Amino acid sequence: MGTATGIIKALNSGIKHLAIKRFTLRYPEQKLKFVGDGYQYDPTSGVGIAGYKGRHMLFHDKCTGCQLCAIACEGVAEAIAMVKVPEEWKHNKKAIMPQIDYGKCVFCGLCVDACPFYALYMTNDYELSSYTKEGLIYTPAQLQVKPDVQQDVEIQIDERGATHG
Amino acid sequence: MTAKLPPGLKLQKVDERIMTLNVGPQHPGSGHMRLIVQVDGDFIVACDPDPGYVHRGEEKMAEYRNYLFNIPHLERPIIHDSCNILYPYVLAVEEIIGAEVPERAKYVRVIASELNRCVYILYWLGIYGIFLGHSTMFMWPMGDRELFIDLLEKLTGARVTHAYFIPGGVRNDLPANFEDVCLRQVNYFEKRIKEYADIFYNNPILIHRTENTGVLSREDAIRLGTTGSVLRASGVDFDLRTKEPYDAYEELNVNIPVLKEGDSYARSKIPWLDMFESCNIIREALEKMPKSGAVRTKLKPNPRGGDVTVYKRTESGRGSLGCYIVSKNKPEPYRLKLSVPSFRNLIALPYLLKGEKLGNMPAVYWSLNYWPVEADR
Amino acid sequence: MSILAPKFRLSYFLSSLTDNIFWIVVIFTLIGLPILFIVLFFVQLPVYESELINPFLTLSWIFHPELALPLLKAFLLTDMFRIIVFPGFGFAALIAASVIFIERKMLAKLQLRVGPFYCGKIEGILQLMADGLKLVSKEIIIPAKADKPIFIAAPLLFIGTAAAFVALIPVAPGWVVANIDLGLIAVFAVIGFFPIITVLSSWSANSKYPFIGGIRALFQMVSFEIPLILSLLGIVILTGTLNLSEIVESQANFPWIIFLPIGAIVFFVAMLAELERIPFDLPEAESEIVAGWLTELSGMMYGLVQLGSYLKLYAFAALFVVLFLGGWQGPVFFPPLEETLIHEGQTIGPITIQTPGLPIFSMEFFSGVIWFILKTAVVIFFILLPRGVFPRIRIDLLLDLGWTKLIGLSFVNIFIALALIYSGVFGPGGLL
Amino acid sequence: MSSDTETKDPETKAPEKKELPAKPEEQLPEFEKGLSDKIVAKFGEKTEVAFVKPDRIRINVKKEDIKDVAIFIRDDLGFDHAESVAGVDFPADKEIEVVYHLGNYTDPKLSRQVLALATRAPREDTPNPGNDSTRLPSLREVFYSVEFHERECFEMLGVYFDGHPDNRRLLLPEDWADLPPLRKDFDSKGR
Repeated sequence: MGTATGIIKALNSGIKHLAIKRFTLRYPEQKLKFVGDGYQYDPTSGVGIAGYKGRHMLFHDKCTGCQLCAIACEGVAEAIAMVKVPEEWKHNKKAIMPQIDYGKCVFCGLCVDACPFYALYMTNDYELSSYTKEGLIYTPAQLQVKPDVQQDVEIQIDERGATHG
Repeated sequence: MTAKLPPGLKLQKVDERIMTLNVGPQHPGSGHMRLIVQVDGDFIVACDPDPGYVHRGEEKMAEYRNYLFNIPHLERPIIHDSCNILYPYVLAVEEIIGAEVPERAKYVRVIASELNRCVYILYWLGIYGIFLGHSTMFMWPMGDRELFIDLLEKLTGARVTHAYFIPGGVRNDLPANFEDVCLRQVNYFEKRIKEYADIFYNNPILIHRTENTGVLSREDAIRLGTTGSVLRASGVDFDLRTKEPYDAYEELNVNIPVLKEGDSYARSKIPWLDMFESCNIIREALEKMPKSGAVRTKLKPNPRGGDVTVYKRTESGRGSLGCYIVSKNKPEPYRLKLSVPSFRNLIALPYLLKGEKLGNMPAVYWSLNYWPVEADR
Repeated sequence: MSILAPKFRLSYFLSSLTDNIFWIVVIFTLIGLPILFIVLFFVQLPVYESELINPFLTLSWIFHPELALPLLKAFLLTDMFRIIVFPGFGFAALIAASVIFIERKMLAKLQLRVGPFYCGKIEGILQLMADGLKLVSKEIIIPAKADKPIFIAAPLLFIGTAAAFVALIPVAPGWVVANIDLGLIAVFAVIGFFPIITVLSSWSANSKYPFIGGIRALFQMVSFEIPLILSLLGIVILTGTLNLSEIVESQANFPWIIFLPIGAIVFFVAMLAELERIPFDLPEAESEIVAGWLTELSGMMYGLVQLGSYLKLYAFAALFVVLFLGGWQGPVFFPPLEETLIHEGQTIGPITIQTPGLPIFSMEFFSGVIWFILKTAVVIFFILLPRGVFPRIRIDLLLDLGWTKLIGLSFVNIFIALALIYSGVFGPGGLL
Repeated sequence: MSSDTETKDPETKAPEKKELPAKPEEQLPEFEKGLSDKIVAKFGEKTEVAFVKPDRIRINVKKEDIKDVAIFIRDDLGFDHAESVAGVDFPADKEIEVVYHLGNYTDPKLSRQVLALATRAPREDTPNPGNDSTRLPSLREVFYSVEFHERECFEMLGVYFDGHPDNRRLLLPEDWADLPPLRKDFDSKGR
């Protein structure tokens, strides 16, 4: 009786899995660990550095206001707008810097590729929710802040199955 | 009944036995599309698929953006297989602008593509499970998918829409220690999908239920131009990874699973066997990959092609995916056409559902490896 | 995790508390007390120290610990208690609720996930309450062209029928709501109501998917009632009685599953089909016909049907236990309560509780109920397990299974029973 | 490439790839050449071989002949299914091109090959899909698999396929009353 053995095998497999560890990542308490500090781009070699594509981080001392990130975003999401900043840097004559609307951003990272001065990085911060749409628009001052992330959970594999540690 | 109808409307004489069901888009068993199903008792008399619910004109959008900026939005039609939908596009653009791909990048692409294929197949399998009322087969693939999502996230920096392939290579090199993590998780995953056999694929109820339903003969599969798992389940050994190997597949050893039955059971089994093959390919590619080297050639800014037309095709998670680009000396494609496998498989649906039982509808429909969003583009 | 609401004010909080208390008091005085009085007028009250207790006395005595006890004792012996609380609806509903919770946690464990987790701090134990609250607070939407009286009545009928089914199950010796001689026939009669209610509900909804689901349910239930009934004939032949309590007592030495395993399997499969559990959940097949005959039910109407179906699940599992696993029979495995505790009472602080003659403190009762619940839990586990393991079956396979295989097997079962009788193993002058 | 984005790049770099189609006369791949030669030998003047590249052949035919050529390709060359039907709008030529990409599943020699069969239909400036001169004979009788592709082509470019059994809308909404959207004069607003 192939049918009977099949049914018994299936039931047995079901009962066996009652003893296997749960795989669920309990998100707000646990956060997955990522590689590196986020996606960065090396303009000299033309290759990116692997990392999570989360919220951007802008280095004010490197940004020249060349608008290349805004031009890159124009064809993708139109999330980047160049705004006036009060700071006056020698290399940023126009005193404009990107302002990113995370309601539109698709986190493709092409703006990071476009920046020739290492001024725009992506970070591991992905918790960007806000009560208002205005809250999603990050000004250059907000983008300057390095996010404080506590992500330490990794997938662990042992005899009793895989878990999120 | 006696009320006068407004002008322009006519009462239709319908056979009273026949009931028309609108399956979708708000139906749990349809996805983002509508199937107009006419049933006579428990038998389906006719089925008229009505896709287009999520049509967003990707092909038209592509005519306004240059070859690079097309990348993030061209992967939107199927975010679970985004590396594979970009693959033919990237190959075609490389031919148009004449870019060379470094050897290491070819292997990285193959690895990303195979990882992504598994991610897609697991998602598909989860939905196939829940369509057949098997909730465990929904949860297990969704959980195991996390292993590959995690790998792709380490590799590309995004969980679903990777935007990883780029004309001339890939966006970034492998992160440190990636090979070990990848091997560990792939090996564990292979052990894991073997456990699907007892509970799902060898389950007698599933076999009784899906065997001999929606049988697509070999001749019909060829005539209807189906592709991917549908074609291979009908006994046609056709997979572009072996038939027209691109990138690093030429050097890799690929064994394509082929089944002869052509019913929904075989169609659902092919992707499962494919995942074993993907694991082998990933392991082999990790081994054969050059340990160092460039992964991306520098392109000119804003590259533009000549006055050529290019048709490239690759094997995605659902079947062969073609990309036809007409270039007219511009940085943007003049016309971009994606010949997507879901759309090609859709034609088999009304053909297969005619005369089937209503209870078989989800099994046949989803076994076609059909992704509504991709079909609509 | 838990932070105060951003606009928290202590004064608002306190005023909301006093508001709540005020309304609770008002509602209790206006509604609760009259209802209590009405109930007390109909309950047969005991004579205590040569004084016939009336409802007013009851209300005043109920707060006195020593005087309340005879009242409680009297109440425990009433039919009302049996119907509402112990072997009847309350007990069954409690088990049904725990079944829902256990089902979710078990399925989650099988599927390597967590299941309800956050509601109620301990592994989501209050999830069911939250779901119930949600269902209660939801709007009930009735389709415009539905036959409203029948449509509204169907869930009530469903849960009523399920409760009637529960009433026939003996839980412990003497503890059954309706101990009738034709118990098994009554069970079949009650089961026969379910397809009618299903069809009524689905027809009155005037919608396509409920209609298909209702027809499917009708097919399924009718075709599986026959093997369900036939598979029990073996037991009736062997015991010679239709009374469920007597059937339990006939299994004092061995449960019937030892001699009639085929009957037990047939009954179990037919039971799964009657319960519309996976793999036989065709009437609610989600991917084919949305939610089957439940499609148009919303809010608490859906909640009632769900509660009814879990009551039904408990009742069927209990019926299986009663018929095949020997009901409350089982060895007493814990030491009996001390006599002094029963007769002289237990001192808790300033008061002494004396419980002479309380029916629930007999050894028989305790052991019986525990065995019964344990056996029912095992059966329920096997009812729940297929949900994680099997896909849904198709309607033609289902009917084929019901009409050919199961009926054939149940005849085999009857022949086994007859063979046992004629070979002299059972019956008058038999070996056992 | 540090910046993918300098849109105002000098146009002088553009014509570098322009001579691609002119070059490859001497190194035409043999097998593909044989296939195209067969078609030329059968139909002669009626067909025009646009290019023969490794694994790819493209043949332009007039719309009157496309059915015959398609039947020949199916029966004698062995291409058994159509992979895609792509319509391309050429407002400058006042024509709409429809390209059938044909492939083969069974023959291992042919399975690498994709034969593009292109034809052109006249284009009208004020289209009235289905009722104007933008018509082509349908290849649905020849290659069954073009059924949905031709339906898509009809709604996206307004090319009516004569002989198609089911020329209805497929992807676009039922109330679409604008131009066929893949025509070049349909401007997608906001890109």
